[in-house]
Amino acid sequence: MSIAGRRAAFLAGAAVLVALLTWGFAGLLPGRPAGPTPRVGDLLASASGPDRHVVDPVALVGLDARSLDALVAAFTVVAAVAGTTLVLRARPDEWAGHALDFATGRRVPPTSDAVRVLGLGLTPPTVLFGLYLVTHGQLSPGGGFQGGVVLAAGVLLIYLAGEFEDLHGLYGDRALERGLAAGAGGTVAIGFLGLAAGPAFLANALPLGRTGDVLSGGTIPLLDVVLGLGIAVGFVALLTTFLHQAIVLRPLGARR
Amino acid sequence: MTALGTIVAAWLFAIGLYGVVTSRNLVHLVVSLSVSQASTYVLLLAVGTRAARPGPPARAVDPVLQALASTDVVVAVVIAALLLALVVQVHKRTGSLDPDALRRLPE
Amino acid sequence: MIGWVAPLPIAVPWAAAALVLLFDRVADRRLTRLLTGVAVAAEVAGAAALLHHAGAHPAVMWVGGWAPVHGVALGISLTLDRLGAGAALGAGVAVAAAVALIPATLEDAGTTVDALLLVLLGAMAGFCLTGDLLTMLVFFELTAVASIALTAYDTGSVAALRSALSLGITSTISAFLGVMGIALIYARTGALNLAQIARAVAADPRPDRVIVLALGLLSAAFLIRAAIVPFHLWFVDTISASPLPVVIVLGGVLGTLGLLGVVRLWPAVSAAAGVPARGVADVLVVAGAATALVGGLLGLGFTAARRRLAFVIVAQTGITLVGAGLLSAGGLGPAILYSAGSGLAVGALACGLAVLDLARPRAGAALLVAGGLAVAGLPVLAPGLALQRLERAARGAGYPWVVPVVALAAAMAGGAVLRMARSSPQGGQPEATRRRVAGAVGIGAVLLVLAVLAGAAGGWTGAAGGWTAAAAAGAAGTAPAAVPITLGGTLVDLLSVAGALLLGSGYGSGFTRRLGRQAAVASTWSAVRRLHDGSIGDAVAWATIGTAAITLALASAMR
Amino acid sequence: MTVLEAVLLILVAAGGGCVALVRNPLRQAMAASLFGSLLAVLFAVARAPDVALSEIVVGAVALPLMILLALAKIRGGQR
Repeated sequence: MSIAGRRAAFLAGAAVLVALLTWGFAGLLPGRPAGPTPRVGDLLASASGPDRHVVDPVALVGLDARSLDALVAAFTVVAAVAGTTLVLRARPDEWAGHALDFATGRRVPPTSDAVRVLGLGLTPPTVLFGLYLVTHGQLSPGGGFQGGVVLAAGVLLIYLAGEFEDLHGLYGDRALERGLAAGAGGTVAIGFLGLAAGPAFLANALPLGRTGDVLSGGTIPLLDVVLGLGIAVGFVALLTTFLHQAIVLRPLGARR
Repeated sequence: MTALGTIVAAWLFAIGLYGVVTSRNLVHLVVSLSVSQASTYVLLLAVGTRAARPGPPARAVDPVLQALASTDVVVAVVIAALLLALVVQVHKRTGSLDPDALRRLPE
Repeated sequence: MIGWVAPLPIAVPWAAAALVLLFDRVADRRLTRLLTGVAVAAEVAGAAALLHHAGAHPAVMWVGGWAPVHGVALGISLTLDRLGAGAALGAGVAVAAAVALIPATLEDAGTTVDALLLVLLGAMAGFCLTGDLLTMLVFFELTAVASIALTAYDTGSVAALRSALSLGITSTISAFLGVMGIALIYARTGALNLAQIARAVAADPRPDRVIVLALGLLSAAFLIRAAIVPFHLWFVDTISASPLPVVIVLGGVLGTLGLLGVVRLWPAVSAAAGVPARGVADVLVVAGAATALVGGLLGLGFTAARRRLAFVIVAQTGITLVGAGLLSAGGLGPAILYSAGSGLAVGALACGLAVLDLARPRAGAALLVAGGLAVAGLPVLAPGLALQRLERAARGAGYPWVVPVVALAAAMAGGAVLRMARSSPQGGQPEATRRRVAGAVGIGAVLLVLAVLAGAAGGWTGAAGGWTAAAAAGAAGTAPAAVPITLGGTLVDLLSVAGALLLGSGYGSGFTRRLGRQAAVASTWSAVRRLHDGSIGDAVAWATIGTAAITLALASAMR
Repeated sequence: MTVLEAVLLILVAAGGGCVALVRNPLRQAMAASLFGSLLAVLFAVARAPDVALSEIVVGAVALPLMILLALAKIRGGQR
């Protein structure tokens, strides 16, 4: 279709769709008496939280009652990260050069000491915050998913401090992908633990502990840690893949 | 929250899709998609907020919807990264970012 | 015991995927291949066991042991009925064929491809087995994410990259629509379990626009992935550019799973929400018939083999939707049988194309001809035996007009495949590829034999009972009934095979050439070609239009 | 609904419009970062702290960063 024709066709369809959305959303407004059943979320928050020694109802829903959804999310991250590395794998017509400044095309000069100190100085508090989020998922907002991203941000600060080449040497090409796979595989292992020791796959078969403790909530903190490490490694893998693309890989025949 | 929230959700969904359909740059196209994505979060919030729920008033947004949205936020950005990786590869192959430059008449 | 087996089709492929990625460098490539094969075989065996076990009433298993409290489902259920278990089995067979075809087509494929196929398989199994609407949706989204990179495997091809982007963007939009629909349903019913949603909706029989809008959005979400017209633009591009093993999965089962989502959803809630069943059936049957015709017609119209294959799959999905959309016991049985048979035929066709790529024109053409006869409805293989039964079901449900439409679509799709076989390129016969050729031919032959066996066992679809969303309550739904084969059905079948043979032998091409010289026809055809040029914006625009159309049709059918 | 929530919702609506309509990807990355922060504040105010936490980390930092890195690669290739 021509660009103008496509825009017109889309606008016609979107106008009808928005009208229908408004029409349907209007049914959500108060006026119709609510149904007899209370919502699952409210039931879980009011009745089951104390049973499982969990303070944050979101963790109870996300990592216990609906923990299968969290597994799906973890494997979605695996599929996306594995896909990204597959799509961005170096082709025969590319070569890995030295880190180049993409604005000027010159080899990156060493980062100034001020930036280094700032970046490296911010790393420990960021990592600590990430660890706090990962380990306190059942007690306060946060958990493996959020904490994992914060942990990845902490590692990234090291890169921003200009240590890209230094850190890249520490692990092999696909080590990060393997770390992510270990995290996601760990969630499946916890699932099998529930099958072996408890009533069903993903059952919360560990001792529940005392409400408010870091080790309370049975498998919830375990899932948080496994997911947190997996997500952190996965995000670092994503960002370094992009960094590798941006800074190191050059098409063959490009000017040095 | 409910009334305004649903209107904002419908708006965000439509304007994000408009950005996708009329985009002349693949990076822009992928980012526009995240605007439509935000509409689903706003709708979940509007649905899960206190006033929209039956029964006694609760303290926070429905935990089921919070769990769904907070996980989805993290998953969505990984998918965006995968799409951006495809965009980077497209640019390597063609030197262009125009979605319409990728079209090819079939036989 | 069954509680032990139920999660395995999901968990085993995922555990294997994690192991394959973990031991990527340490282990020998043959070892990871073996691991992949074992995991796929385990999924197939598990799904077969579930299929065998599922009786007239579905078994329900609660993940994590979260059994319902006072009849309210707090957790996620695996609802094991024959429909879901059968679909999970089909997914396993397709992935097995894909894994087996990799050595013949993608010589240098690394472990990442295996891992992505395993993640995809676990996600498909989860989608088939769960009785929870939200979990269905997240599994479905994962099937899309896992297939994006597989589609773009050949990163040197711009078409592959473009079609992967198109797949990624349309499927993401489909997920948005699904989340919006779930938010609305949850706002109204407070539930995410399908059976509980159905009960909550049935308890309040007043017409409800919130539920109707939610149904429209969710159906669009599923039909986008099933590539029903006008949602098919991304699909045609993707099938044209993906590696052939990926085509087997994407074209053979993944689209059909979108229809499974619709089947699970609609009967559960639509009637109570104020849309009469007849109104729903009208929308589905018309959409299916239009899709079947468009697929058949454009399959004949385009000349590139891959694009023809894509349109043939579109036509098949349309025919399946006609059967499922009848919303009758008699329609669902043939639809299940047809989707199983057509998926196997797609696999055989992909193998045929792989053999052609290996420069064995005669063997490749033979596979294509056999697959083409299956597509056309030869009453020996499953698709034909299903079409025979569909004739009676359609007339019984009050849609006699759809019988000739389906027969015509099957004839055109079969003809398109036969033309693929006729125009197959002539090439040399390099000796080095003998094993790869044998592999591809063997897989194709096995799939065709399976199609015959599935057809012979066609009676089982009649007993595929208890397929509704009967999770928490175990409420009985409409079970697909056994439909006897009639003389009329056989006649329709033979007519469509004859039509396919005529079209495939080039009959009517002179007529179409004369027609093509007319200005009006020529300009329409060039507009159709431009519509299928792989534009991402076009795919999104038409997805928007289709979503609006389906929701509007439902809203206007509302009482 | 509080006035604050209403104001934030309107800001989010305007911010989303900006992200979709700004055609320059570099400026769009900044707009996306702002949009993510606004959403996070909205979630926090509306008492969805878990979502707010995800959104601030992802929407305001991770996504804009990935856009910038992708653009960096693309710019590098253009020269």
